[in-house]
Amino acid sequence: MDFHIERAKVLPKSNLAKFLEGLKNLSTLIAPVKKGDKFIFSEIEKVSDVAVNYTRTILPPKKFLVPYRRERFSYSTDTLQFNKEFKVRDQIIFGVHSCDLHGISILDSVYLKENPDPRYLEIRKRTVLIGISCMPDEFCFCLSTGTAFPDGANWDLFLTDIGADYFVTIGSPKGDEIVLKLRKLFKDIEKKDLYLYKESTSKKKKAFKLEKLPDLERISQLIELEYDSEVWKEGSERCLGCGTCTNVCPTCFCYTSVDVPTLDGKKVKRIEFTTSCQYPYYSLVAGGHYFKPDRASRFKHRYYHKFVGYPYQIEKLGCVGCGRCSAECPAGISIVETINRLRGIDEKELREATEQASSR
Amino acid sequence: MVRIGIMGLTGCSGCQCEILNCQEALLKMLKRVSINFFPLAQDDNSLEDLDILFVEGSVTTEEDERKVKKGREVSSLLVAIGSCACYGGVQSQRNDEVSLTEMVKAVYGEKGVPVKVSKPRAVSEVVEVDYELPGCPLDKKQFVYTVASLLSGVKPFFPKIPVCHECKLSENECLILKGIPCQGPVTFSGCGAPCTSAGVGCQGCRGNCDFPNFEEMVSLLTQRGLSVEDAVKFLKVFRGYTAKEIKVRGVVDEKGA
Amino acid sequence: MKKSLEKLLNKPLPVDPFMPQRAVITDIEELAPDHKKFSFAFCDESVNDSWNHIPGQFVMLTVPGAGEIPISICSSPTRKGTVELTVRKVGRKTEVLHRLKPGDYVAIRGPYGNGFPVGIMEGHNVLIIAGGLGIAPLRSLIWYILDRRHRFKEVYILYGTRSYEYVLYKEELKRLRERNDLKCLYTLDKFETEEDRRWADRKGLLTELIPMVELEPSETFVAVCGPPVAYRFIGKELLKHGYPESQIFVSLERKMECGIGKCGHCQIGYKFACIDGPVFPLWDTKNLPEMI
Amino acid sequence: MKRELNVNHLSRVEGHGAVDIVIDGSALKEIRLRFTEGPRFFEYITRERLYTEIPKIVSRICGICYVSHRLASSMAIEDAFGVEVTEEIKLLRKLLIVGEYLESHALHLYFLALPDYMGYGSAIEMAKDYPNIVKRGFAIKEVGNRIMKTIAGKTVHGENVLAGGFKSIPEKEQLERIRDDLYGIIPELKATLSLFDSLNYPEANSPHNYELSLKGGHFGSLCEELEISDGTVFTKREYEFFVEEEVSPYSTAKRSTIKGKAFLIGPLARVNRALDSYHPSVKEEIKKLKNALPSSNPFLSNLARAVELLEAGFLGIETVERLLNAYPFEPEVPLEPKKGEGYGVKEAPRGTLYHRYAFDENGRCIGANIITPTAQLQAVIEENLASLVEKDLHLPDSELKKRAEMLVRAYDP
Ligand SMILES: Cc1cc2nc3c(=O)[nH]c(=O)nc-3n(C[C@H](O)[C@H](O)[C@H](O)COP(=O)(O)OP(=O)(O)OC[C@H]3O[C@@H](n4cnc5c(N)ncnc54)[C@H](O)[C@@H]3O)c2cc1C
Ligand code: SF4
Ligand code: SF4
Ligand code: SF4
Repeated sequence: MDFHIERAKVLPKSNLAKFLEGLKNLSTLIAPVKKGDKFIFSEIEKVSDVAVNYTRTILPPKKFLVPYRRERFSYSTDTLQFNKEFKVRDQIIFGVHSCDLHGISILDSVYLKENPDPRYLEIRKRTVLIGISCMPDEFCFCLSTGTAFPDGANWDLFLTDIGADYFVTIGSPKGDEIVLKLRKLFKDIEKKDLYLYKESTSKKKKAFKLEKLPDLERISQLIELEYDSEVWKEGSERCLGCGTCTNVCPTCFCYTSVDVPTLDGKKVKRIEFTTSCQYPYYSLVAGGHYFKPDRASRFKHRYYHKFVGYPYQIEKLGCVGCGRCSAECPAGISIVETINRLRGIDEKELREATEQASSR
Repeated sequence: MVRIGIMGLTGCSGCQCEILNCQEALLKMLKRVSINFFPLAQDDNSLEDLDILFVEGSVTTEEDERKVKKGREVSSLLVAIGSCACYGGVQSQRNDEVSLTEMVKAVYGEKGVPVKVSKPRAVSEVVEVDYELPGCPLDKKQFVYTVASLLSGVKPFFPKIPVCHECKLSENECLILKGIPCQGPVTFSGCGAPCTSAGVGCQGCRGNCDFPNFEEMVSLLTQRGLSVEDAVKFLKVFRGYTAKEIKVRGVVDEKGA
Repeated sequence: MKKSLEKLLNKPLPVDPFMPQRAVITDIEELAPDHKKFSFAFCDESVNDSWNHIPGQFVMLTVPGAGEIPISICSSPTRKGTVELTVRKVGRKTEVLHRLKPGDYVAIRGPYGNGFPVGIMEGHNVLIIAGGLGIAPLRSLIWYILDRRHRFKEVYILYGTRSYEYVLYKEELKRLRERNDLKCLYTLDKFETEEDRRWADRKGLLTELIPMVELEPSETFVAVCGPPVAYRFIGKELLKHGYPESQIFVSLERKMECGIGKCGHCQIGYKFACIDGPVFPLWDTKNLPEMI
Repeated sequence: MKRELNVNHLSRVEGHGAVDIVIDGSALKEIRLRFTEGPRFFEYITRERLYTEIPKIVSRICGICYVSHRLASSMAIEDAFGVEVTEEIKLLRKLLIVGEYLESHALHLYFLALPDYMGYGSAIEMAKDYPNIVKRGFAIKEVGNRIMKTIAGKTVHGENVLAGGFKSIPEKEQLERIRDDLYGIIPELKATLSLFDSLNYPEANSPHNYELSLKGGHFGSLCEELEISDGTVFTKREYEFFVEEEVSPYSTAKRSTIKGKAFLIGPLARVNRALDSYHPSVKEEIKKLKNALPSSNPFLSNLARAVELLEAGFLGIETVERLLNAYPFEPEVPLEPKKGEGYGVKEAPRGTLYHRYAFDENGRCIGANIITPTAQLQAVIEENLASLVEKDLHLPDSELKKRAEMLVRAYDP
């Protein structure tokens, strides 16, 4: 293999299809495609299906790292011999936005730091993440959560749109290898490319409507102090408890496991399925006691976990500002609105606070 | 051999058909169970000494009542299958609106029906029910899982979470947001959200999930073009005797507005 | 790539924390209606030998065919050779467990959770307050203390249940009462049978026993375990009598699927009962408003 | 000597039926077919409901032929609001009907009827000795189910069958899969036909007063005219004029007659009429049969079902091909509720059914009338039973009862 060291390359947009084709030849390719009026991450058969300019997918790429329904293992009923049957494949997830990359970072912390989960680790090891830059819509608030841009690389490649080309930053040896394999498609960076790359940052920042962004400074303390706020009750009156907000969230990880016997009674499978803190049974223990007895307590819990729990556990906010929970909520409840109401801050103050945040 | 029975009361037989649709699973099942009572599919039927009895349909006639009581007596476990057996079915949606005599008169005229009838009732209103597998019809996977669990001596586990769960995880565009009436948020999941996946709103055939928020549901439906009255009727279709839980937020205001 | 991530990803696959160890039931004792004590031995001898836990920790027990349940260890780490669990029949999985016989297989993983801070309790008085099945994890603590009696100052055990019929570990508790190196105060909700009267020191709630304790609160560590509703009242009463909130430890029950901080069900406010608990200082109740 | 024969619970028929036969000496005195199924008042529970709820509610009349009730009610609603669906929607409906017939006919033939002729109490017993035959039944049913699931959303009571069409159409790949499935089962369908031709059907020659079907008698027809065997052709609006319904004193199903007489509907009535319209390959197969069609032997209803099954296979293939050519297409036409009345007729697997609704200006239902196949079959089955019993009076009770059961089953009421 050639010795190859490079920090970044340029991929002309006209080469994108070939690039994708190349990725597809390397391993299973997963990328956003259009479904109805929305987008979803899906395994790609035809690279022409790939939608590069999407705002957000219904479900985050999380589903390819932590499948929504998965088998932990199976065991035989007579001798209780345990047997792991799950298979891991190589996969490339293309077109991940910055917020989702941050979401994956959070999952990494949850699954790999304390009591690491070997299944997640194995999947994660064999996954290549290729990010892509994006422009915000009215639901995005990643600028507030500090996740608008990919940080110190938990990705392998990141494509930034600089007009006619993509500016491709290389984040890992795996990413480097891909570039090397497909190097005919790339150009070397020139000064103007670097300039455009830098410019893209401020371009994205400017696309946010600052007055709409929530102020997340000291949000942990705020939420703790506002434990008895009316805002929770008001929100919960509209909340359907349908779990959509957690199911679409790139950082939520709760699951329930059930043992499912086969019809012949010889084998039992332990199935884990994604669940939500918004479901009453989630906190139900023996004796019929609900630890989160009413909708208000469940509604509040999500905010509590995102903004107090995650910082306590993994030292990061549990929200990456992707806006999915607000965009998908059937009742139209918006996380930003709830936070703003909790903060009770007036518009002007809010703007100043976020302007400061963005100029940092 | 575990002895099972499948009984039909007043209903459309759709659930029993779904059981027959289990095909492969059914053949596997037959290695461990003997079907002692299944009039829809076999000749020799004995309603005696059963381990599990599955009951489809609502209790509507005197005969239904007698049959299901006998069934309860002879079976250790009784599982209500389908929304008729669990809640009363579509036929009970107007139980609170009109009297029985009125219904009989409207459909059969002065002569009336030749059998003794009551308002359609859920099986649990007549005898004790161990498990309920709602749905119109019941879900095949749930049926197989229930049988497999019971054969292993374990109770099946069905958290009463809303259809939105399965709908969202199938990555459907939310129909409510698209303006199509959907009962997903207040309906007990387990069906795999086939209706919303086909673009039809959930019709609520599986009954209530835990602590449904009907106030908000009704208000969402009214924002999507239904009158409060129609919204409540829409919600009532499959909810049978549980329909009385449907609450409407500030009815007066909404009508006034 | 980030250093932290690089470190995480380059680790070899760890031992699967979800994979339980096969164990066999060696003994079953019927303690009270619907309450049984199970003794287990691991099939793998080396696990038996290396098994160690802190009182207050729990295990995840796989009931074949039914699923996994978190159960507190009620045996003391000072007595090796077997793991004991006391289980009340309440639902799907416990029902199946109660049908098992000696010789049947189960699977166990753990121990999990933090347990009582036995290290810092040493050199102090210990007040143990148990309500109902809450005696199970505390039994582990009791024997831990009694087997190292000299390291602790005065020891009190307060225990309350419904009626004599529901008293767990009857013989053991009777013998404890006869010892003179600790004080036992027992109460019952009901005073109906002769046995009830003979057993209990008084009729009524556990909280009513607290004033009878003759200990210097600031020198005392308190360990509490009981039904969820009891904590609030016990906590209030203890604070009223001057026990410092940082020295009161409560063991909490939550729904749990994994025991290792992955499933989320056991969250109490911002903490996880499984990895940050199940034993919490009462101080936390201020931060975790929904804790009790 | 008075003989009284009662079959209290007819097994292997859908719903709850009973037969009472009273014989006095050598004469048949009374024959009664009782449906004891609890009434569900569909004509009443649809009242005050929005038109959007109607297909869903009446779908629950029958779990086997739900497609027919849904389509008939949908067409009635379209009729009331004066809209016409597109050709593609009609084609998709046809494909759905193919699915319905594959499922329903295979269920009836293999699981309800065949055990009689093979000497078993149920298909489950039969499976032990003839696993391949039962598996063939399963395979055909499975294809039918898959078609219904793909188009309607569920195998039973699929909610995607609505007035105005569908909310969504299957993906192209799914349609291609259906086409391949259909090609795959053609041999099975042919085998079914020859199997059902080889059975020993009891002789029963009871020429029916009238036979009724949609015009042309083809089961997949979506036409709006009906045809009586005496040559009368009428439109769906005149249905209640020709088919008269009265409440039966002993059955919860109503009893219908044409011109005061019992009439035949269902597979035999249809096939007798439609032989010429079938796919050439089907016609080819029919020529080879040892039993002659058209026929007036009600037991041959089973053979007629097998004929329709094969036709369903070919019709299905043709329909998918046409759908694939038209792909993609609009799933529905918009509906605008208005005051008025609408009618819908459809050939359900067991016979013609009829729906009529009246709506107020908001599209709420203010009146309904539904005539089910069961109601229309009541009289003709009784008549056939009578002639069967008269002919076979000499038979012992048990045998006579069995014959009677087989006959009722052949109708699948
Ligand atoms: C740290 C800890 C220690 C425990 N120690 C003991 C003990 O020593 N002895 C004992 O008898 N019980 C103990 N429990 C409680 C025990 O785990 C539950 O009683 C048991 O899981 C119920 O299971 P089930 O399937 O029989 O009940 P289910 O049929 O599942 O349900 C009965 C009730 O139990 C609740 N439940 C279900 N799963 C759990 C779960 N995993 N955790 C808690 N509640 C659940 C249900 O929501 C329901 O309300 C402990 C729980 C925790 C968290
Ligand atoms: S909480 Fe909402 S906005 Fe935040 S990461 Fe989750 S889904 Fe996105
Ligand atoms: S379409 Fe219906 S079931 Fe699906 S998320 Fe929206 S409201 Fe829930
Ligand atoms: S989505 Fe709704 S209507 Fe459809 S099957 Fe499920 S519960 Fe029934």
